[in-house]
Amino acid sequence: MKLMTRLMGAAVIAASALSSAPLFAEGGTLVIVANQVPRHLNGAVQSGIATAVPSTQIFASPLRYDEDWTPQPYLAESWEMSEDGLSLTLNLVQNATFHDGKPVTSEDVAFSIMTIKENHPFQTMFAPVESIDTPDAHTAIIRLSKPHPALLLALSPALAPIIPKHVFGDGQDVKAHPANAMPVGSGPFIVTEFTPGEAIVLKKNPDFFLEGRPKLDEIILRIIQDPSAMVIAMENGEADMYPFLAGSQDIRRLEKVESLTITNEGYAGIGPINWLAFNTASPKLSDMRVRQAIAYAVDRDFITKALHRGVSTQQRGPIIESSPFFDASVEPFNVDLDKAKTLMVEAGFADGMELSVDYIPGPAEQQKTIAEYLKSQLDKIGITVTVRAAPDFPTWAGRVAGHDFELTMDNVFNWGDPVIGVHRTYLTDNIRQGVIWSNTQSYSNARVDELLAAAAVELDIDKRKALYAEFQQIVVGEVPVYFINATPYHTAYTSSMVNPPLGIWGPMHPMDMVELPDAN
Amino acid sequence: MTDAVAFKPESPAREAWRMFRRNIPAMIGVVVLSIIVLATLWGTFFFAGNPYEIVWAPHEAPGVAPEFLLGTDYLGRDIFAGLVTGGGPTLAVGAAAAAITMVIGISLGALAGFYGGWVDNLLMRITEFFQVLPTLLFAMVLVTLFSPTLTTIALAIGVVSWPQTARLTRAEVMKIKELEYVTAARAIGAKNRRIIWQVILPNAAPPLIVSATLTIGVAILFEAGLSFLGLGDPNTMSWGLMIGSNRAYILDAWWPVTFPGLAIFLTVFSVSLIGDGLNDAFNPKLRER
Amino acid sequence: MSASFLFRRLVYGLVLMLGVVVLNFILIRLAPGDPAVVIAGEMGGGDAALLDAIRAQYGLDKPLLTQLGIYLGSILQGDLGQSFFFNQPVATLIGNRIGPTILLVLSAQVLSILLGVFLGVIAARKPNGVLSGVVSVVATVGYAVPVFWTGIMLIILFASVFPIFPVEGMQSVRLRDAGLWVRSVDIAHHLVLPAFTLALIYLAQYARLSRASMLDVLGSDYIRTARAKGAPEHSILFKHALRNASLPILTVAGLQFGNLISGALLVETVFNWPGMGRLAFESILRRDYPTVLGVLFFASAMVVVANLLTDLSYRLADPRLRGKT
Amino acid sequence: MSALLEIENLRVAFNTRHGEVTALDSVSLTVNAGETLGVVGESGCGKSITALSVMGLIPSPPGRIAGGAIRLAGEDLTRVSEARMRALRGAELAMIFQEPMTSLNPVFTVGDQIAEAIMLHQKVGHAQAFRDAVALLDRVGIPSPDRRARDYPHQLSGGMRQRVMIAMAVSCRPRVLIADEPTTALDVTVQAQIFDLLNEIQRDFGAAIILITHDMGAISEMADRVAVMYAGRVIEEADADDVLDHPQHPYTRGLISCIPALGKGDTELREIPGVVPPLHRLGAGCAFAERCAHRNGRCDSGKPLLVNHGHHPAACHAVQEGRI
Repeated sequence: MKLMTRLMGAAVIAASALSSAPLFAEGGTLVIVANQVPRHLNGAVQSGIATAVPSTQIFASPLRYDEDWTPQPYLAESWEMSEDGLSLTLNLVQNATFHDGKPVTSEDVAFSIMTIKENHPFQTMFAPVESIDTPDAHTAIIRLSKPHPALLLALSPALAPIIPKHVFGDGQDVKAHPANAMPVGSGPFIVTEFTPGEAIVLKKNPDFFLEGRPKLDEIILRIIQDPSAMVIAMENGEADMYPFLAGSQDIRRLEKVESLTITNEGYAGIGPINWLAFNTASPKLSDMRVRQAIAYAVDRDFITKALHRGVSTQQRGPIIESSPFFDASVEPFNVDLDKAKTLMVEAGFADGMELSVDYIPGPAEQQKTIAEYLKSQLDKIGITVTVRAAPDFPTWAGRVAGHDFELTMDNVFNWGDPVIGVHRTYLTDNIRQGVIWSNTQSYSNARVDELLAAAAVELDIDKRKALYAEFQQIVVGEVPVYFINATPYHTAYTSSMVNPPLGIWGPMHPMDMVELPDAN
Repeated sequence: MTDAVAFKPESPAREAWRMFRRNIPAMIGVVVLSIIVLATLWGTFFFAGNPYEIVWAPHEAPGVAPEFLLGTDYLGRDIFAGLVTGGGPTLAVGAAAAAITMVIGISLGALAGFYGGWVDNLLMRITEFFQVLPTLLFAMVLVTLFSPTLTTIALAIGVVSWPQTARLTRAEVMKIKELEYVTAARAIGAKNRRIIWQVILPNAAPPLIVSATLTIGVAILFEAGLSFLGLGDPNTMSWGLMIGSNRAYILDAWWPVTFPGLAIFLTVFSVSLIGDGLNDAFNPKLRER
Repeated sequence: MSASFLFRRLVYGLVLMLGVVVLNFILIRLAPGDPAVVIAGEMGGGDAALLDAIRAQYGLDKPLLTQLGIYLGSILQGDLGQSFFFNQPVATLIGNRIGPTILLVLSAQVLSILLGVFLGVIAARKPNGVLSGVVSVVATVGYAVPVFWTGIMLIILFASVFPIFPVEGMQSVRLRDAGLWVRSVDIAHHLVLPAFTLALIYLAQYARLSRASMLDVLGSDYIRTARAKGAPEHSILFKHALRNASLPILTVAGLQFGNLISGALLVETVFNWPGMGRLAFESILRRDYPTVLGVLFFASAMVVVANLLTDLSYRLADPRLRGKT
Repeated sequence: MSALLEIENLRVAFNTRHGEVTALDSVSLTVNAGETLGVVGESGCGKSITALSVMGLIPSPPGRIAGGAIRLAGEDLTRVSEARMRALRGAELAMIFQEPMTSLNPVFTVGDQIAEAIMLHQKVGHAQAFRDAVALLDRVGIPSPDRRARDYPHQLSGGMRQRVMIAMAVSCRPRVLIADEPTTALDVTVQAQIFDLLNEIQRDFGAAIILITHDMGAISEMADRVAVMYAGRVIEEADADDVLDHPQHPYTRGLISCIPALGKGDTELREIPGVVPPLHRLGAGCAFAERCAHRNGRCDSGKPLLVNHGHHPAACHAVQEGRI
């Protein structure tokens, strides 16, 4: 027992010694906690927020965006779109170098964009790009086969990292290139350590081409998979920033911490929508009225206010409500159980039916919780719901991509321009068995196909809006998907932080202006 | 008790039962387990509430409303309803997994111990193989392979836990087969199968019964661990599942995790008290210590 | 305990480990869920051409037996393959994680044996005393508590009520550039709760076992001899008796090692400990077969080595076994 | 001068599930330096309990010394502290046990076990103690003692182990050496060698030996005086020759009649019908009465005292009444 006492004593002493231990970096170390595991750090061949956050620190891109969807110079100090909308000239900065000292040239830009076109899962981003001319080392001209209004947004840091040709152009498959783990870029930070599934350490790039930046000495990205542990790390001051925070309990809890600021700004670009998808090929669900009945039965208000404790906002259509393209006049499907029952009777299911619902395994609140709620709620209109669990993401993805489902919860991102993240869900020619986040609903409407094709090449913003408005009316009304809410991504950060990353791409944006004054 | 009674021969089972009855911890175990089983039976067959139903606001603390004695979970579902209806599957998986463990373990152990030679060699190699296999990881592979249902979970647990039973059975059988009554059975020309099942195994029963009891406890813990990792059957309420799905909220609400954990603990605790009691009862010599 | 004995045991162990890998290789490939879909999903979607490219890249388009053959061939050359998910050598991934797991498992093992045996020995001194009863109860309790639940309860307790021990991770990020000493203390500080949680179950078992074993030994003739020599009580307990009583404890310690690794998986998950168990768990969910198989290989290697060490220490502890094979 | 070891009216009681039973009742024995006292009787008679009482090794609980005194050179061992007792054990009082197979610790070398005994009582280092141990092994007649000292008990034969036990017991030149059935587990030729060794040791060290045995043959060979015990009491005591030549108590007679030819010592007392009664069933009368051919009413009503009514003291009504 004496030994135990002594051990405890020693531990307490050690604990107090640690809490008063001096901190090291002078310009400050920014500790970010994240719960998604990046496969590697090359955003040119890998989409997703897990890779984008470190990738945008390591790589620079032609353009960058702040809060208001207006492009800003980055590697391109200026740019010019031709009148016909078929070529974009990028004038690159003179002094940009990669972390290995080699200059960033138009060759690298051309190589990167062609690599992305070939390898990135978002095929629509650069699909119209035919070629890239490099008249001199600091000029790149992107030639298009048809007008492409999404192009400027596609040149964002999160989507178009400029990767060094002298590293990745060695003939190996870039998707599996060994350099993807610790890549060389031209961004504000250099990756010095990558422990898969654990941590990424980024050190200040002293030769960054933007004068006086970055302000921070170091960014450490810690991967913690347990949300409670992430919250504790924020509460203890062991971390300075927690982006992509979506759990309502965690948001409410961190709001109570004096030294932290919680905001939902910074996620307009991603446009994450949480929805219930219908397999319209299923005989039970092919009748639009059944889908509408379900839409009338589900109480979006209850989900956002009670289940999500008011942290999430309602989402009525396929385009995120914070986007300029959103049409607010779509049918909201306010809860109406009588109407729902009537629709069921009209569709020939007066005796009710049995359905299964899948959900993405992982944090429950946006997915499993709603699936469980559906089991409870749809019972009221005679639908017996079985919640079909998948033990893991692959099982779920396999079922949904294989069209082996009836209802499923899903979470899909807009990725800035509808061409990149919205079209894929509704185009008839994107019904592709085996591909997740394609048109897995098997939804087909000729008018929708037409509208989307036109919107993809329409350079006039108002005309484009009108095309998308009609699209939204149709899709919401026919309910291949019942839109529930915008995933309530929040960022929690130390209040003393200067210039927290709250632009349209949030933390998937270079943090070269972020400062931690009292820091550390 | 007088000596006259003491000298009267008593059947071993009777003697064991007498010892067991006087073992206070074991009787506590019996009482607690009976209460749990009764509550579970009541919950499974007579309880009117639906554990999936959202009955109230999420995360209401225990005792705030008298009708929701143990509070509500993250969806606003009644924890008490979850406990009484989740007990059935938990106990069923535990018992089924223990049964599978015992069937595989006893069969292989008895064969190895009785026949010896190459049979023994082969079976013991297989046993060693399964002992080297990291149990929980392997069970996880099996459960993800066959998708998580109560049946697959019970099977997976059974498949990874039998080696110890096999070793125990083998040791007992090897001991007993040298005894005179086995030789006698052989002498009258009994068949091997008959000797194993009707002569040897009944005599090896006491340690096997103890081992079976303890296996139930281990299996319940195992199921809880799998459910906690998210590999439980989500359409079947179980205690492990309750802990696993409420784990993300422990900082805000302790009760949705604490009560199912206590239920698991009390069940395994009482089962192992009973196991210990049986062990003592079957080995009166140990009791003297 | 000749070299040939060791060699034979090691070869046999290797055969067992390969068996584990083959069995799991086959099982895991039968599982639904295509790793190519996962990788494509992780990449953000992608079309059928991308899926085919991924399958070709990882050799998933070949027949199962061919894949197995290729895999076994490379294992025998010491190559555990590339992780589908991270696209890095599995050996590197495991190399990052095996240290923390060994640290956790060994600390828990040492803690549970030391504390458990100590309690067991004390309890054995007075088999009918209060302490003995307490040890028995604690032993049963420790055995019956689900390990992850203990962990969660400790997190609730130490996250808010007594914030003296960190409840997640292995080290403080802000101390990662500090000196060796500070970092060691930091790691030890983080180790307290996970190691204790994991040790608790086994502590109980060792206490129980050593109590029984000590009672057995304390009644033996040679203990009486030692007393007749005038040996003091502590020498009787810890020298004469424990050395003999440790034989069954060693056996169990060896057998428990495999279970300890399973327990470590749960504890690593609860405390966000950056170990191999969590890597395995996450890799199963990601269908990252090479990593899962690599971890299974290493985990069974740890069991094989632990069994071998048990055997050797058994021989060391019991002179009667020396010279036998 | 009083005797070296003097046991006076010793009463030892045990708690059992039948209540407290008296294992030793009014036992008085003395032994002088250089003398060998034989204590005989069947198993369960209290011989070993007597020995353990002297060593202070009565397992407690359940046992306790309920009365009387054990004086070693005047110091009452029933009243000394445990620390003092420990200092005496091994140094002044030593004991050789019945089972050489199990009485040595299997996990230490025999040299170490002897050396430990030396180090416990003498201020010497391990190296010196080990050298002493080797010398002792040589002294007790173990060939190549250097090598044997590094052996473990399981590598030695039974006889050698008993020699090791003797070496260990005499390592600190004890004044009193208790040998509890030292030869029972050994075969006949070895028995004789062990007895010879004990005699030699006694000559060399001048120790008082208490030899506990059920074997009258051993008594005739070794003992100067004999105490016969039955059911926790001394029932006859005298010089060895007296007892052997003129046994008084019927029990002693029975024992002696069991000696066949000298040396075939494994003979049990099959000529005495019945068994020693369990201690909790002792009545008011003579404990031997049930098995005695000379039993009468008095034997059932009162315990006979150990008094001299003929040749030497014996506790028997029949002897005292002159019926035999």
